Amino acid sequence: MTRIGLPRLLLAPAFLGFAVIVLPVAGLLGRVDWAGLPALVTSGSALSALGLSLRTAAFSTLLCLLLGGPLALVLARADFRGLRLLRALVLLPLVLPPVVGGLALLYLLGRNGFAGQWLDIAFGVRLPYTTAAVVLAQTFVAMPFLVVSLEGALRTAGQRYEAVAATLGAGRWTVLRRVTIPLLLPGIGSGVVLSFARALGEFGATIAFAGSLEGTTRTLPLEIYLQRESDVDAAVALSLLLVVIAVVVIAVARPRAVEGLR
Amino acid sequence: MTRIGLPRLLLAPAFLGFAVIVLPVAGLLGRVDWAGLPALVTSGSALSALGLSLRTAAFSTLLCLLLGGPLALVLARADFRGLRLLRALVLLPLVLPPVVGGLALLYLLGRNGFAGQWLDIAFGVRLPYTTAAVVLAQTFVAMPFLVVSLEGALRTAGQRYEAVAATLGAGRWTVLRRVTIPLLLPGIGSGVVLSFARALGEFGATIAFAGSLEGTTRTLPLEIYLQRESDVDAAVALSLLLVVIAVVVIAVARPRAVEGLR
Amino acid sequence: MSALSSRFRVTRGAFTLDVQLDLEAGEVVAVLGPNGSGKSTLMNLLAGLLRPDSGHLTLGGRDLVDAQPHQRGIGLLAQEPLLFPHLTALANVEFGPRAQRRAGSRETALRWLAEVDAAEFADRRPRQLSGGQAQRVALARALAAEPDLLLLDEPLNALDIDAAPAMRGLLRRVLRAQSRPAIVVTHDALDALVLADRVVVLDAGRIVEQGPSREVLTRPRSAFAARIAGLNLIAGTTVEGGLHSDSGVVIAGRSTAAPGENGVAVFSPSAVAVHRDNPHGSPRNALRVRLAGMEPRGDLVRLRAADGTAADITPAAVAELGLEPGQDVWFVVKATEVGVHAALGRSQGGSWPRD
Amino acid sequence: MSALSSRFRVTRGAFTLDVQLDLEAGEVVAVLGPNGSGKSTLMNLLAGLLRPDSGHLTLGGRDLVDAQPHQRGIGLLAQEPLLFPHLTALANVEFGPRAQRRAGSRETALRWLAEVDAAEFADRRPRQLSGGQAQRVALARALAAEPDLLLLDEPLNALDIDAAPAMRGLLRRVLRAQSRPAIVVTHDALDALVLADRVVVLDAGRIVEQGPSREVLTRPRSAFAARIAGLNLIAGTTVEGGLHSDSGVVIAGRSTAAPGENGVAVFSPSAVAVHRDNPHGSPRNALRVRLAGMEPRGDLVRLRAADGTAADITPAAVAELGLEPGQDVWFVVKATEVGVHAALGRSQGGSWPRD
Amino acid sequence: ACTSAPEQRTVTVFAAASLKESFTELEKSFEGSHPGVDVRISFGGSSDLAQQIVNGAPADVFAAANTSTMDTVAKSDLIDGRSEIFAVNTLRIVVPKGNPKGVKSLADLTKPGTALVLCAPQVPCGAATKQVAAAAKLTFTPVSEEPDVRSVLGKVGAGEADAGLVYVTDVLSAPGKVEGVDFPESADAVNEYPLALLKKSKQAQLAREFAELVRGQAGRDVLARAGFGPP
Ligand SMILES: Nc1ncnc2c1ncn2[C@@H]1O[C@H](COP(=O)(O)OP(=O)(O)OP(=O)(O)O)[C@@H](O)[C@H]1O
Ligand SMILES: Nc1ncnc2c1ncn2[C@@H]1O[C@H](COP(=O)(O)OP(=O)(O)OP(=O)(O)O)[C@@H](O)[C@H]1O
Ligand code: MOO
Ligand SMILES: [Mg+2]
Ligand SMILES: [Mg+2]
Repeated sequence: MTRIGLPRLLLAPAFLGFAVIVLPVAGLLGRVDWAGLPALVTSGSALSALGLSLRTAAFSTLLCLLLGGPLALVLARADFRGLRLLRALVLLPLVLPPVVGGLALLYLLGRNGFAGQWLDIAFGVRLPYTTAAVVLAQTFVAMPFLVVSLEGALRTAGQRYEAVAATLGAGRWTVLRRVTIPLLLPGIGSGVVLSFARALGEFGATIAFAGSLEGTTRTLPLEIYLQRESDVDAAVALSLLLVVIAVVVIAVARPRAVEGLR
Repeated sequence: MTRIGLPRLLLAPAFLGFAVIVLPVAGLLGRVDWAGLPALVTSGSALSALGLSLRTAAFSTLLCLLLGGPLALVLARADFRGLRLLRALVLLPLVLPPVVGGLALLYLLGRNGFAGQWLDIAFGVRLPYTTAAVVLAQTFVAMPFLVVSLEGALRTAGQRYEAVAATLGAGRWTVLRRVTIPLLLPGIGSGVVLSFARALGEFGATIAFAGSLEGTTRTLPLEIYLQRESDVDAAVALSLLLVVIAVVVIAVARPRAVEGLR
Repeated sequence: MSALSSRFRVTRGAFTLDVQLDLEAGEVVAVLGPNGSGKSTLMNLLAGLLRPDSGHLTLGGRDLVDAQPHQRGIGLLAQEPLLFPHLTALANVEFGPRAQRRAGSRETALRWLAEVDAAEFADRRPRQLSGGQAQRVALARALAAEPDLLLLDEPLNALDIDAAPAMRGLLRRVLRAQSRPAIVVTHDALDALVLADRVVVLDAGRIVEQGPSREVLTRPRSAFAARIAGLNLIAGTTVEGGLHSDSGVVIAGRSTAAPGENGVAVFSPSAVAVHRDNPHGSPRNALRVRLAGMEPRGDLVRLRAADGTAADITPAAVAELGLEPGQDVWFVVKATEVGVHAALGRSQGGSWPRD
Repeated sequence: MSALSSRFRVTRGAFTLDVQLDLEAGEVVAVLGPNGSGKSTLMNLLAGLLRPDSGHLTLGGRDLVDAQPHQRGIGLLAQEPLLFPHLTALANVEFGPRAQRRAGSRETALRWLAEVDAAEFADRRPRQLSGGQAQRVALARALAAEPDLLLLDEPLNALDIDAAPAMRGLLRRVLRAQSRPAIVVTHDALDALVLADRVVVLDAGRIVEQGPSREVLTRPRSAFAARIAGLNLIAGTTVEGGLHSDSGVVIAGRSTAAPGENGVAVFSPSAVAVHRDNPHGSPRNALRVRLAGMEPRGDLVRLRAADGTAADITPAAVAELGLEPGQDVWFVVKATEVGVHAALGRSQGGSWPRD
Repeated sequence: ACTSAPEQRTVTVFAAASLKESFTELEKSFEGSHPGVDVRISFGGSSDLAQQIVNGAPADVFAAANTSTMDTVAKSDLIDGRSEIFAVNTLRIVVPKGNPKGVKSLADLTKPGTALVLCAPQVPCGAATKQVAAAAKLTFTPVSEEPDVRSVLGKVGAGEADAGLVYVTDVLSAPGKVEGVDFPESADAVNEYPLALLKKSKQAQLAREFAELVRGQAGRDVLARAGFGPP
């Protein structure tokens, strides 16, 4: 089928929107000290922060998918009293200033925290100042992005094909695996991109909950923030590294399938 | 039609996901100094910050919708070389640390910035340190959320009904207004919620680009940040105010229609 | 004990469905009825896609009223094909067997695709299929799932003049070969006759008539059945080129059945010519009957013979021939107007409730 | 100059469509063809929903080959109803008039809803409609848009035994009343006869046959047209209770037309009984014809009269009557077997190319 | 000079976030003594503020938390005259209330099992920390190197760290949650707060008067109450 054309006039706001996003970043490029860049970018602390960022963000995106995916399904498909409230509560981390979110995690899982004490006694596990804390902080802030965008996609998709699958004798898991998820791929793609990006850029909750120790908890945003104190231009250059990495990862990882099946 | 049931076992990760989001916030509640709260929350600076936050976030969400909506349509429906690159570029503000994003805006629109000089000479307009700058900073960071979630929803929805509308003689605008947008409402709902939440919580880009002047640019997250300098507990209490407001606004504003039409 | 026992009551807006429907093992029921009479609603209730306000449902002794759709073993070919858009035609057909973890699911799927004459589309996506091709693949998908109860909602829709009879023949073979019951929704009396033991006529959410297919369609009591029927049926045993009727007459016709089977000869009342004397013309079938009744039927007159056979002729012809009840006349019908089909043996004496 | 002039070539996977189709002002063309022959593809090309690899398209003098669908003034009722799920039935029908900013769009929509006998569903959403009800609303929506060229892809699908003839009648009235051309895709020869001036038979993406409806269906040259037709047609002028044929005979039949119109009498060759002498039975129509030819046709023999009328009888009857070409015989057909329909006047002498 | 123009005049002050309490108080008193004058203070990280000023922010007065950020502004030739130090801040050991680990000296911070949180060396308080460590010939192994001093305070206040090094002013700002422990080496690392008037100012006179208030006795009193030392 041919695509139905868009009104030409829409190109104007679309272009403006694009400009709002891209022009400032383009402006940054002009400020970069290209000569000093290689040294800066390959410095031990930058590379260690970058590696840590990619690892933790990937891991927390996975967590978001494994926990947030089911949550989105329940919110979109279940039907019980109080569902509307639940749906609003899921938005909490979106509005909480990230630093406060980090404090909340600290109050819960820190050594004086209710859950933290229990974890410590029961398993000898202490979360703060560990890489696991970084992942948790990122998961906390990024999960709502996955949940909300997935829930929207689930509602748009409807349930007709799932009903067909059930009448063919497919159990709930089979329906989920072979019908719901494949049909939802574009939505999952968007959700994963959003939550990965949010996790990668996460700063406030990480600093409050996990601290900032090179190699363990100092992700690239933390490194950039620190760098900024002494050398703003170096910080800008590092951010561009972050941006390039993220865009490459996303462009490569977002499979073609996601870009629209039908 | 009955809803096709979900596998029961999914409830476990869904519940866990929900706990990750809600438990830390619940933990915060225990820390709040309820006695001091009313005075704190009704202080002039808190109220002024809250009002400013709500106004700017509402305005920038509108901007996101007006510019980002068309952008999402173009990205989802147009077909030209370089579209994949464009799609990746739109994600830039997602990964850029917000403070760096604010710097980028400052470099572009500040007094020495390329566009800033032009605006100043041509219109006598200076953006930084104005409420407009807050809106711009929020729009910059929030727009990708709208664009990405809308684009996903557009792909899931397909174009069959738009084709029908065109054969009934509906021009592109009519198709957009009477078919595309109504069918997209759940996706628009998700996108608006995400970008409103992101705008409301925006801190880094605002402080870097717009500064922190009470009544003009000091939004609630900035007020909370400052409050933290003197009293962490007061800051936490203020954040809860932010959270409550946001959840109420979203729960009220998200029309029922959005919750699934079919 | 019947294989399927069901009773549903459900209200959707201004429409209320209130139906009791039982099927015996292996019985095939055709559901007829006007648009909006509740046929698809009934199918959805049986399949578990719609929850009744009240009712019960047992299939093969299992109580299914609270069962999820996938636990019921009830397959539904819905009114729209709804092929999974992300799967090829083959994968669509394979879906049921795989979901049920049956061995050899691929071979099963290939076989069914071939049965519906769609083997060449195996690797196509649904959006690459024409309407009729998609309908055939959907039929294969429903059959391959081998449910305990098969529901077919207008299965021959959108099929062309070659495909429709072929699929009808396929369905007949499949439904007769198995001991599992099935329900077919259709707007075509021929489907009811060829495929079903029994006909249920729905109107405005209620069963207005039911009974063995041939009985309902020859002696319709509801307006709708009367309109959809318009056919004479004579039961007997098939012979070469015709049917040996239970009353001992041989009726020549175009046979679709092998000789020696239970069968029916089917022809329209409007195909019957009436003569006072045996005309000895080309028409092969001249049945001597006694006129039992005459009734106006639209702009025609329906003559009803004592054995139930009907003939529709114009009032002018009635006048010209001077016909009156009690007379012996010849009902003459060309062999080419008579279809002889195998009948499902069990349809003779069902145990369904008659109102 | 023709109202529509089009030629398309497009390849989709292994399938290639290559069709040239011209319509005169007000002409109605029926497109017949097996499943997958390219009928829907052709409709999508005309509507602008599919881009041809090459071709041209002009409608009413406007060159539309690069026009967007909404600029073409070509309306399409697709094979699936695809009612807008977020709008009521009424708003669906009103969509076209409103999109075109026509005054009184609501009244227009209400009128069309009433025409398709769906006024009572005005406020319902599509998911609250049955399959046949949705199909009727979709038909009303297509008609209310009043396009310059109307494309109907299997418009009578899913309709019940009462609704189908009613909608066919409605379409006939609408299509005849306007001077705008239309194309109807169908699997039913009756639709072609009742609705269309001309028939185009597609097979595997090519036009294998075309011509005036009655001509193609009485003297089919393609295998598919032959199978779909199977009908005798006699042209003439309608009279009370029948047709006065162009050759001067009055044929009694069940008439759907007012007297005095151009019309056709339609009956199946298998409904024709053959007699050596005038039988004077109930059948009202006895036509004296000279046998021109005899050909086997499956398990039957088709007798062809010199005037083209056909009769299908069994070989046994041929033997019994001792028939041979050149003989004068009586073709006898009951009035109830003959349908008399008004024919679209223009169909007599079209100017389309014949291959 | 007594014109009847009731016009509202505005002085814009850019001040380091750590000055929030003190400068808010000074703002009130300045506005009290200068009717019709509105003092607007933008608080933020010193380096953010410096960037903004370099990029054209309409500031009249800049009060930074370290001299290096002030240098950034000076390099851009935006300072009217010279910057002057108006306050100093020194480091103090901070421990949770009750001092559960019994920290008494800088050396106690190196004890194993003591969760220590410090400022990262890149930021002013971290640089100061480095100086005292060098002076005391100690090597710290912190569990976290925070990017700002408030994060150190936050972790200790929440009981997640057993000790940290922060400014005297920070210890005073969280009474009831943390305690301070003095140590002699703190004198080796004094953090200086410079203040400058900016060239582009449209209210140079008012700006000068505000700067005088800060540097004068009233200012010193307010700053001293917050824990700042005199220059
Ligand atoms: N959600 C609903 N709300 C109100 N009425 C409904 C709803 N769903 C179905 N109906 C009505 O219920 C009746 C039965 O619908 P159903 O689909 O069962 O008809 P059907 O017999 O299958 O008709 P068709 O031959 O057209 O497919 C129809 O009159 C329809 O309008
Ligand atoms: N995207 C595609 N890729 C490959 N083949 C396609 C594609 N779309 C359609 N076809 C094939 O093109 C042929 C024509 O399809 P079309 O839908 O036009 O058939 P149709 O004549 O409308 O049939 P029906 O009577 O079943 O509706 C079919 O054989 C179909 O399988
Ligand atoms: O400018 Mo700061 O926040 O006191 O280091
Ligand atoms: Mg139905
Ligand atoms: Mg088709």
